[in-house]
Amino acid sequence: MSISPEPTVKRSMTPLLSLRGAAKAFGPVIALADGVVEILPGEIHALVGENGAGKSTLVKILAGLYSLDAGDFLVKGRPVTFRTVADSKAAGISVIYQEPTLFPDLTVAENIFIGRQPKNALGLINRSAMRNQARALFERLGVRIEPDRIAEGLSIADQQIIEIAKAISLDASVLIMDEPTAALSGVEVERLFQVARALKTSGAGLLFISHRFDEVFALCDRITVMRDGEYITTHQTTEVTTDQIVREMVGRDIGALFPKVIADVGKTVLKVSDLSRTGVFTNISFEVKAGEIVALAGLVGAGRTEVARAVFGIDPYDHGSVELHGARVKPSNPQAAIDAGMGFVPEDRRKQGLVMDLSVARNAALTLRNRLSRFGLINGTTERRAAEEWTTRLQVKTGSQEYKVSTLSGGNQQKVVLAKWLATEPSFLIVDEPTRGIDVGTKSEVHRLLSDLAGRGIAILMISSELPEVLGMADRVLVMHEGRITAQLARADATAESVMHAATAKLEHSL
Amino acid sequence: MFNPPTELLPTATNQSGTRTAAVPSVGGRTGIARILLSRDTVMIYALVAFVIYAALFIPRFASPVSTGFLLLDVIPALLIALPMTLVIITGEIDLSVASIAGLTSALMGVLWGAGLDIGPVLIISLIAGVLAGAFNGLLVAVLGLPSLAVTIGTLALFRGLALVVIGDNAVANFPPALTSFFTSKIGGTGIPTVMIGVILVAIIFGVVLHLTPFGRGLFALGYSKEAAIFVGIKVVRAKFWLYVASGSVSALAGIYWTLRYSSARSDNASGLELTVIAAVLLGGVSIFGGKGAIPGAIAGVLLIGTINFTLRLGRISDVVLIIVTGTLLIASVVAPSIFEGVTKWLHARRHRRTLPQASASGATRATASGVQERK
Amino acid sequence: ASGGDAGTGGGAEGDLSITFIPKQLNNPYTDVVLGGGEDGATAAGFAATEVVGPLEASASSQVSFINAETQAGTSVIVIAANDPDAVGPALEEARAAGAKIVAFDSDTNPKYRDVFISQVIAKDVALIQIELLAEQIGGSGEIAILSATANATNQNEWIKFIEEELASNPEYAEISLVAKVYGDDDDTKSFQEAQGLLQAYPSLKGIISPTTVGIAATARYLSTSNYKGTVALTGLGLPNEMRPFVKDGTVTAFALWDPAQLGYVAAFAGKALADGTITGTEGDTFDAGDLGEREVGADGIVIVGPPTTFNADNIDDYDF
Amino acid sequence: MTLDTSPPATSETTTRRANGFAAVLRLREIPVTLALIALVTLTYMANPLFLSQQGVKDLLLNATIVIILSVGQAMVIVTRNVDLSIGSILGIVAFSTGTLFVTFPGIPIVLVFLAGMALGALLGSINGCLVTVAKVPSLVITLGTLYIYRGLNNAWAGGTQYFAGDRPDSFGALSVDTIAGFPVITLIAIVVVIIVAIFMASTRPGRDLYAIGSDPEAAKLFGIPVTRRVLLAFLSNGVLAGLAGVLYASRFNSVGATTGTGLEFDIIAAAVVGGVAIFGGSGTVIGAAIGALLLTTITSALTAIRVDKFWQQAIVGLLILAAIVIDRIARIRTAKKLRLSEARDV
Ligand SMILES: Nc1ncnc2c1ncn2[C@@H]1O[C@H](COP(=O)(O)OP(=O)(O)OP(=O)(O)O)[C@@H](O)[C@H]1O
Ligand SMILES: Nc1ncnc2c1ncn2[C@@H]1O[C@H](COP(=O)(O)OP(=O)(O)OP(=O)(O)O)[C@@H](O)[C@H]1O
Ligand SMILES: [Mg+2]
Ligand SMILES: [Mg+2]
Repeated sequence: MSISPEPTVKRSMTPLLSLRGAAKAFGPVIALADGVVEILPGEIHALVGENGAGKSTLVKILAGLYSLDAGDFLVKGRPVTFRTVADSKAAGISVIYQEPTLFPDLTVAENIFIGRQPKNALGLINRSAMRNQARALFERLGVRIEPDRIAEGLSIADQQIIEIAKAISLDASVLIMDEPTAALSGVEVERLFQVARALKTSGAGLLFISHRFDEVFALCDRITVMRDGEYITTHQTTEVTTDQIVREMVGRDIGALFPKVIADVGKTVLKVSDLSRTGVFTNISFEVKAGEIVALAGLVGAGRTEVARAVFGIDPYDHGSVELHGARVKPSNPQAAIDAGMGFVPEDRRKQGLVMDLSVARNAALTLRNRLSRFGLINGTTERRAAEEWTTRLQVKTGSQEYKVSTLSGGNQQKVVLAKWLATEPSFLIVDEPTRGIDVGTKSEVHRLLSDLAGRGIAILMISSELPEVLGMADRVLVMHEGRITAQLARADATAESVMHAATAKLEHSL
Repeated sequence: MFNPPTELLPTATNQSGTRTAAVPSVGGRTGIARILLSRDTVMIYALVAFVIYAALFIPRFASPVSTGFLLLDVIPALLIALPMTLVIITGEIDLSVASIAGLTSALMGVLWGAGLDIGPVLIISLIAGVLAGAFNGLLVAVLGLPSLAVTIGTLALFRGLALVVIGDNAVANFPPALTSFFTSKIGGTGIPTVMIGVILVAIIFGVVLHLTPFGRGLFALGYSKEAAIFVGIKVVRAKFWLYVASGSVSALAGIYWTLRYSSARSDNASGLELTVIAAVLLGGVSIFGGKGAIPGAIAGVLLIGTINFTLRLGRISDVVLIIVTGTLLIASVVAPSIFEGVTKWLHARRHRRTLPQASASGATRATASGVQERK
Repeated sequence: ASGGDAGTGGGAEGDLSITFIPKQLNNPYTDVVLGGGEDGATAAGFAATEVVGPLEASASSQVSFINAETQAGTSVIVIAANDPDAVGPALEEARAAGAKIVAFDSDTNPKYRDVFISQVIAKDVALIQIELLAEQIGGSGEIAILSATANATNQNEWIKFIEEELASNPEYAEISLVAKVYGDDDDTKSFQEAQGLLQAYPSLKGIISPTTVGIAATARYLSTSNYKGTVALTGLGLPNEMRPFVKDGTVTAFALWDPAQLGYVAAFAGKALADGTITGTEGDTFDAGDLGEREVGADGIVIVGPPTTFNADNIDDYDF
Repeated sequence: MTLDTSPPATSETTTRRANGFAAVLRLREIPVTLALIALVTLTYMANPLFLSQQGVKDLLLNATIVIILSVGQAMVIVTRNVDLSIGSILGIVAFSTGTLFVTFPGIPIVLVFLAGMALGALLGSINGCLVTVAKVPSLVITLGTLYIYRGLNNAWAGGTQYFAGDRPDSFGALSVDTIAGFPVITLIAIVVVIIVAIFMASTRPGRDLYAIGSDPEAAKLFGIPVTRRVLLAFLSNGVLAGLAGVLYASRFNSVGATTGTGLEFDIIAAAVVGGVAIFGGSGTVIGAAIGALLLTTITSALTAIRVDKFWQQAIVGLLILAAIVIDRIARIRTAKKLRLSEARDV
């Protein structure tokens, strides 16, 4: 399906897609009460809103995954009702979901073309044609990924790129991207933007969802704001400021982001010496002191998470040592790390941070299960009480402690993860991408919380791909590149430029 | 009264509690209602209802003799169901249990036939079960191989070893004092004496699963292995010991089998694995892991056992039994999902009507029950 | 082997009930036996006749059926034991509750039953099979046995007699028994065991299969393979099942008793026990309806009749 | 699409090098094939009769029915499901085949085949419907139908058995006559394997099955008609089990209430040995067929070299475990190579 190549006067055109008064409820939870969005040919339209505002739900309605409870849905001026994803595809809508949807056992090429593989004369799949088309796509995106490789083990960034390749190969007139940049680094984001702009020029309409305002403003023509499942307003990007958007999103003024408070730095809490794991990271040494927030920066794939996992004992390491308060921490043993006073808020809260099917209380008390037991037995009431203390303190929004965490929005889920670690009263806390996919309101809450924790003397190692966050929150910045620490910068020396330099290792010898 | 954790089901509470109207569970119910309506509690109701029905309408059922025969028949399945529940809750499965029982039985026969004292015979046989379980544990937990495939392999292997050990012989001359102990009853109650041991094992497994940090970990593990690792649950170790427990209890079942029937043969207990798994699943344990309870699993075993026994009393062919077992099993998993579908649909319809006034996303509109909401 | 005191149990007059527990339900041979048993039970005057049993012939599977009969107060239990000992404790309980126990087809340990109704004299069965085979292979060469389950009481007894006869009878000096395999009375398994035998023992001249499932499966394999006509086969089979193989020359002759008579006599023996006419001691005699009078022999064994040899000439005269 | 900007120049940071190790992952059937060749060669050296004309024919005949069943099972396993009820389906179809011949003497054999496959399709799609519509795990559902179908078969057949003599000779001849050394029913199986293999490897619905098994959630998001495809897999498996049932009736002496009991784990084992991942997404039907051939051959081989029959089952168990372990080792090694090559690459 191809779009008329000559974009005419936009305003007079029928929207490619228009949704009004969209509503969707999941049992008692109303995810979307009054969703409105309109995408014109040749525009990039941003959709912003807090966590749980209903953005992903709206996307899934456009994708045909959810059916509308109420509302009008027009595609190119004609009312439609999508029953399946196939209906939406047939209407020219292509979606990149918030969670990557690759098939790990299939090859990269097949992942792109599944369900519409090129056929040969016999009606059978033509593998070489498929491979070539995949190569061509990657070429257009400026990346080199082997089409015959299976998708298992691809980095999140590569996965995201394949999602993008998949979406643009559909020749769709509408491309919807739900937080496509959350896992991408600067260079990759820039490349994605080039593709997006090219598509726009060719007359397609794009819907772009992101919590990063710099991206929204850099890329999009119009911005639609949502709050609490309802449409608030739509702006021309040129006629609005970030502050205004943020106010509309949260419905109130929020304090400054990165409310960094410089705390008194105490004794060394964590000391990592010469840690190596073949093929993953090499000679990692650093310290984190009480009251200090040390950021671990770098491009995606630099090996930051891997280092953190090894420190915490999830993965083994080949040599080196990890000491907490001067005592060696047993390798490959998370329980020992927890007992020694470590906590770890992982980057993937759905898979690693939470047991999605368990209740809020059970999740929050999971780290405490040994401590709460008396004579080896656990009492459910004590468990709930302990859980409640921290979920209340962090103001987790939930109807009941007994609700499954899967019913909470992303930001609230992250708070539950934080609650369960804070409950252990750690002296050292690793936070890996603590605000990934979290809206501004919650984000500043999380930042304040981290600052507050550091103020109480907790040593914090923060991994983040967001430069402003790194610069705003860290007392010290460690930069990694290809499994090595390439720079160690004091707060005063850490600038966007110095960090990016070290991250891309343009400075060959920065240590 | 204390407020028990959700998975824990003090039977007394369930039976005395009044049954409230069925309520859809999107957010989740709280407190007593949750326990009274959970999947495994329903199983207990079903069991009680069926026993009452049988006692009233099946001639000869209501007697201590029934209790005795029935329990003697279900003990092997009952025993094995206990570790099986834990194994399935962690998202794994053990198909080799019956083969381990068979291997134990064969070993007992050979050792006893070779003239060993009964004490050492029992100990060595039990150790064999422990080792067999450890072997499964090594493959599944330590090497991380898929348990369904592995235990299909060990199902063949252990049964094969039983054949290797005892061949086509059958050993029957176990000490009469011992064999008659295994069929003896406690006074006039009709309850087999060995039930004391079985109940003890059941209590151990129940407490471990529902009241200890280890048990908490098993549920988390069943839902999400990675999340479990992050909170310090020793996944490998936990699974390994579960398989050891499974092997040991299967060995106990094998010993029981041998002495109850006073016959040690290589084919003892064959096919029992499917019966146990069917009963455990019927008892509300989710095959995907993360969900289930010991009381439910026990109710599942007893329900199938009781139906079986009543059918035999009525001289109704086993054909009916297998059809009933299959149907129950399917109904027990299909019914909730149909029920859920219907309630979801009702909800959706209601919301469509009330939507214009709706706001506040993520907020829950009805606190506990859709039934109240209807007013 | 004492049948207990002549205490006649309960309910000797009037409402006598009898229950047959075969090794396994839904087996054609068993059906013929049970058919005879039901006829016999009616003729002998039982008020109620039942057939219950497991769908799979495993050692312990019969126990719960015996238990249920005990509880039902059945007067006579007729059982073909899958395992001579596994059913013991359950049978003792049944006896304690007043039931009479008749074993048929496959014996239990003698202490657990009152009488055993045997097809034929075990030795006769063994001898006729080896005799038939010796004749077919010309008195010399390698032979093998394909039996039912490895624990089957009756088969094992026959095999024992066959082995003794081969060792002691100079006529069979040139015949050597090279293998015993077990098809577990399972068609597929027996079929594959037959295949395996011929491959593992290329110079095999003949096979004895003392079980109806085994002989039929072996015959089917032979008739469809190159070995047809070169490897002899005999044993115990059902005429209806073996008819095509006798007609096509795969099998020259095989033997069996009339299975229906087995059930028939068992029913009458049960009646006599329940009435207190006999106690199961040696020398007791009882009336067996159309089959006349039978006598209890040593160890409480009652013999039904001599085996019949079936061949192309007479096979069409039988229908079972 | 009319995308007219030229792509940005390739940058060092995102260059991903091609790697050839991926191919190894897709050749999971290599170890089984080697094992099979080794087994046959060794046994042949010990007992030449093993590969005599009759010996080969026996081997093929033994494997035929298991091959068809494992191919069907592989289709289901690939979708991250399992069907435990195939033994019961085979039993019912085999018995109904006997019934057809007795009730309608002179019925065309083709019609019997079609009827058997149709019955299998019906039973298979009942499994499929329960699994997909009610959205419940297939292990539970098919454990249930394993019992139900077996019960129905028992209720229907009772003590009745149909013997070779009840069926026309030409039907029995299918498993006796050979064409170029291959028994006719084996040829049927080979054709089936080829058709299913092409379907699975080279058609869109076939590839969809892999996608579904690889990540069911993603398949749904992507718009693959998951319900229809899974249903198709169960239905095809039913058809194949039905075909196997008809062939069973042709090959074996008697069919009755217990025909096909206890087959399920052997069949799953054959597929697993053949490299079909038990949690779906990968493996081929050719692999499953070779796995079936290997498992049936090993029994014959052990008999042919006169290994004590009591050891046979234990050896089969070990073989299954070996297959799983080898598969895992191959996977780990490939993953390690991937990791190292990427680490150098990033
Ligand atoms: N399947 C579901 N069942 C129940 N509630 C749901 C479901 N999906 C979404 N919700 C709820 O609906 C609301 C809107 O969720 P949605 O995912 O659309 O938010 P979002 O704007 O995409 O947030 P984020 O920025 O965190 O991705 C949330 O409160 C969420 O908890
Ligand atoms: N052994 C491996 N095999 C395949 N992929 C790997 C391997 N190790 C790491 N990766 C991939 O590389 C990516 C980056 O690794 P890592 O998580 O250490 O980087 P990071 O610097 O923490 O980046 P981020 O956390 O921003 O994703 C991971 O997401 C993972 O998908
Ligand atoms: Mg979202
Ligand atoms: Mg990371």
